Amino acid sequence: MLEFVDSAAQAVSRITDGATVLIGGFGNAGQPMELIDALMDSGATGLTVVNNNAGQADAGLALLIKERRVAKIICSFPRQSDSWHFDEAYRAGEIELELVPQGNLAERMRAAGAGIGGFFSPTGYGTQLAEGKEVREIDGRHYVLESPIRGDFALIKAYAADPAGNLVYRKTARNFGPVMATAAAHTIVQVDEVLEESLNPEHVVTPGIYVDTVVGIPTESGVKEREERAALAAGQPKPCLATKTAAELAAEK
Amino acid sequence: MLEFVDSAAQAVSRITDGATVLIGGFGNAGQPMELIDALMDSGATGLTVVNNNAGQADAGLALLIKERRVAKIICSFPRQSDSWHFDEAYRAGEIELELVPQGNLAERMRAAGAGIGGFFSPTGYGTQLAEGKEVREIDGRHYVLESPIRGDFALIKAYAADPAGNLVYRKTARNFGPVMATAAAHTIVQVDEVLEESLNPEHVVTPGIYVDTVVGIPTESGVKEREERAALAAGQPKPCLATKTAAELAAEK
Amino acid sequence: MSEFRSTDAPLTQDELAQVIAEDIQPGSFVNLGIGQPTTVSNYLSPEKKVTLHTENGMLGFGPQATGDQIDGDLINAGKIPVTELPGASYFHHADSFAMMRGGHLDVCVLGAYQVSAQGDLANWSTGKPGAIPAVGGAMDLAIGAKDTYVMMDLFTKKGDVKLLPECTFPLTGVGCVSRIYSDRAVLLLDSSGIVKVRELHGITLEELREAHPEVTFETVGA
Amino acid sequence: MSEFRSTDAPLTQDELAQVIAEDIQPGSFVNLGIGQPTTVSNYLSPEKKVTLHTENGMLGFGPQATGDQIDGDLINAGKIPVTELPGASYFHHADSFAMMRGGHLDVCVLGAYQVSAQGDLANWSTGKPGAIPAVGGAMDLAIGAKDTYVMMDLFTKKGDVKLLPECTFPLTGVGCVSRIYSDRAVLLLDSSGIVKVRELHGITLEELREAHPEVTFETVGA
Repeated sequence: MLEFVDSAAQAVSRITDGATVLIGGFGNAGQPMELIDALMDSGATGLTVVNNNAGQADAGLALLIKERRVAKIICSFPRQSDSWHFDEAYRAGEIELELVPQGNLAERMRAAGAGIGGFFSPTGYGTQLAEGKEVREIDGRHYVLESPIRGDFALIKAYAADPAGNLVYRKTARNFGPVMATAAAHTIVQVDEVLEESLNPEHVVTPGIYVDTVVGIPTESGVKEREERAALAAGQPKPCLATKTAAELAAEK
Repeated sequence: MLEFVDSAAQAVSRITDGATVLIGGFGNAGQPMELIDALMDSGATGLTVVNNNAGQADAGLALLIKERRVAKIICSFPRQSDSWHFDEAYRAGEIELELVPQGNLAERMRAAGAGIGGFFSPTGYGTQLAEGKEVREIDGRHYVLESPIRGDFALIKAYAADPAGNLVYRKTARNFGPVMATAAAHTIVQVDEVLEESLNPEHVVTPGIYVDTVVGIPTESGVKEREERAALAAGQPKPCLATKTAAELAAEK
Repeated sequence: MSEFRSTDAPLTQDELAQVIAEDIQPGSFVNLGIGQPTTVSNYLSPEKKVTLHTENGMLGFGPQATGDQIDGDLINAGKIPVTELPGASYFHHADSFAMMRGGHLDVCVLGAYQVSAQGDLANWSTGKPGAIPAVGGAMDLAIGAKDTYVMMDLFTKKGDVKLLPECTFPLTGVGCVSRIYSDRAVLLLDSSGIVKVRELHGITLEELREAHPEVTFETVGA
Repeated sequence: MSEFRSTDAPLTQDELAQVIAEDIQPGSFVNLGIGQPTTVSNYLSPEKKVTLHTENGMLGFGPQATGDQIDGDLINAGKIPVTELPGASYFHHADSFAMMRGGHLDVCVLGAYQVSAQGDLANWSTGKPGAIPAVGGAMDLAIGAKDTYVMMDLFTKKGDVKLLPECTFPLTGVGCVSRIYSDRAVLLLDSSGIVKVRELHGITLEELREAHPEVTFETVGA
């Protein structure tokens, strides 16, 4: 049943050793940093983590990996210029890696949330990442059978939650959040705004049925959102709106 | 490339004999009645139609069936109290019926739009509707392999389109529209409002990439929407908002 | 699970709806099938915060719309105009059935022609030759929720049993029904095929067994 | 398809971006890969109404954000802050990759380590032992769009060919590349394995053939 809690620590307190945890975000956008930090503090270990990356620099998921709390990671792009903690754990054979093309990663979680037992994807056919998987030609195209990825928990960041747990996101910070919310047995969400009023039902991105635990944590997203609203209220364009295309800018140079 | 046209007749003019046409709507909500009427007038025949039902009374899809313009229908619920034209055509062996559970119908179109070659669905396992289909046990649950349903055209009703062809819908009239838009080679949309301003990018339900032809046709939806906006502007609740639950109403009686 | 209980008279339809409503846990997400199951909502107290799902793409609908509330764009799966409750959300058909198929609904209440002792459900077709088939969302509903409850009369109007060792009508779903709520008995089913009797109303255990000689019954707690 | 043409000097990176931009049809939906392909957007005139897709969930993004435009919640697939253009839309990762996989994008422009004459692409791994693998959206992008264009130098810095009868690096996708846009040649590929030469820049057909003895070339229109 939906609960609103006061701290990130409370929000992640149910996560136990050995759990599979889906963690949202693409780059910093949509990363539930405060929930990841709380998971770090919670001491849970032997985790399987699903995330697009494998942590960056000395923060969040990278620290969980540094402390060898992640037994396995399922991701599409572990190697980055600042993924040194993952690199070290991987080279030492102290973390298992399942490398999944980004679209298959998203679709496999979507399948888990949607009760699909498996699906034929064209992505990866004929590549190393399809080795050992069932393949099939359907109507002249080649496909690989992919299986659902389920989470015991999802840790995601949305922008706002209403009293029914309905969520909206902000710009490209939406990314994996809505899919992970459907694929986890228990979805934990950090939001910038906990609303007292209901969201417009037409605008809800993640219905409350997929949400279990909500914690309000102010972040830079809220600062940007308030700037945007202030601009719009003053009759000005959104700060993030381009006034020119790349071609127009290039032509000016 | 996206086009805005002035009449339903122009909107459906590309549809040729033998085409597969996905038609939106559940009950009257979201039925593109004016587009269906125009398809009737266009004379196109030998059609395969995908719709939740098989027409009702003496209007829209029912008339297409009455005139034997539909060679095959793929739907979940053809038999209704007023589906007499379908009933007659079916009993005369003059229309082919592929009966598909409603969720599989939606998911098969979603698969077509999403480039999925097939998927294992638990729905229908062990029933007549799965006869002859591949079945598989995955993690202790039984599934049936289902294939994509693609359309040459989709005829759908949305509420509004912006200049980029982005669509929003209205309440439960959303139903099959967003899925059909992704599953058809050419998507034709009737909307109550053709907007001059862009929609809020966070609220777009069907991105313009899925939309080919838009025609503005005022319907009762627009009347209801304006009533709702007027009420909200006057500080009143939406007309459709319940003030009491069923239990509270029952208790009063 | 409560103790076995029995009363002398069969439950009325309203009493049956009330029994089901009482068994639905606070905070649940529930789909009530077309027809009799809809009446369960009359007994779901607002304090329970039960959210109703309709498969045509909505969570959080309210009672049937009347007067100015009626809006052709706001209907339930039975195509009846309904209202919106605070906290509602709209989504498309694929998302709506993904929600069901993915096991996110807690309870689905459906009518039935027949149910087998192992929980097979037959509720979409009587298999009559020449009948025009129509399934709608029945098969998706049957297998989607965490719990599928059947709400029905224990016997047909002709007095035939509807609980059978095997369904004779075409199946809607295999092993999907976990409870039968009927006018004369509340029965719990599982894959063992042994039917647990939780409540009897106007029928004795002996009479129940006599009417269903091929089905094995045990009272709850026995 | 235009006539064969040749010039004396290799194309600069900007000239190459311009050639690709000119080939993109008005109203197209396009995904430009990270790095060099991004520069194609500098030559897509607004009149063409080309919409850019980024796989992290957006259609209609504008140029890189600067100053007050920068918003950490608005980034492209290269994790660079970008801007929003009128008509933009946001969607989640599964919807975004469904859009690609379902063939809704007209063109995807990608870099490559190697391309085979049949259009196989290798751009995610050099297969070096001990290297940490990372694929991101490369495999989804390769097979998703109606047309996949590769933008690359025709030869490596060491002078090795990158167009081969078969790729020696691990594949990203099979038979997915329809055109190679390189500094020295614009080449059209199909499943026949015969490479059609549309443009040569600072290289003759004889020199091209000599450098790729195992590949069969024909000029466009020949």
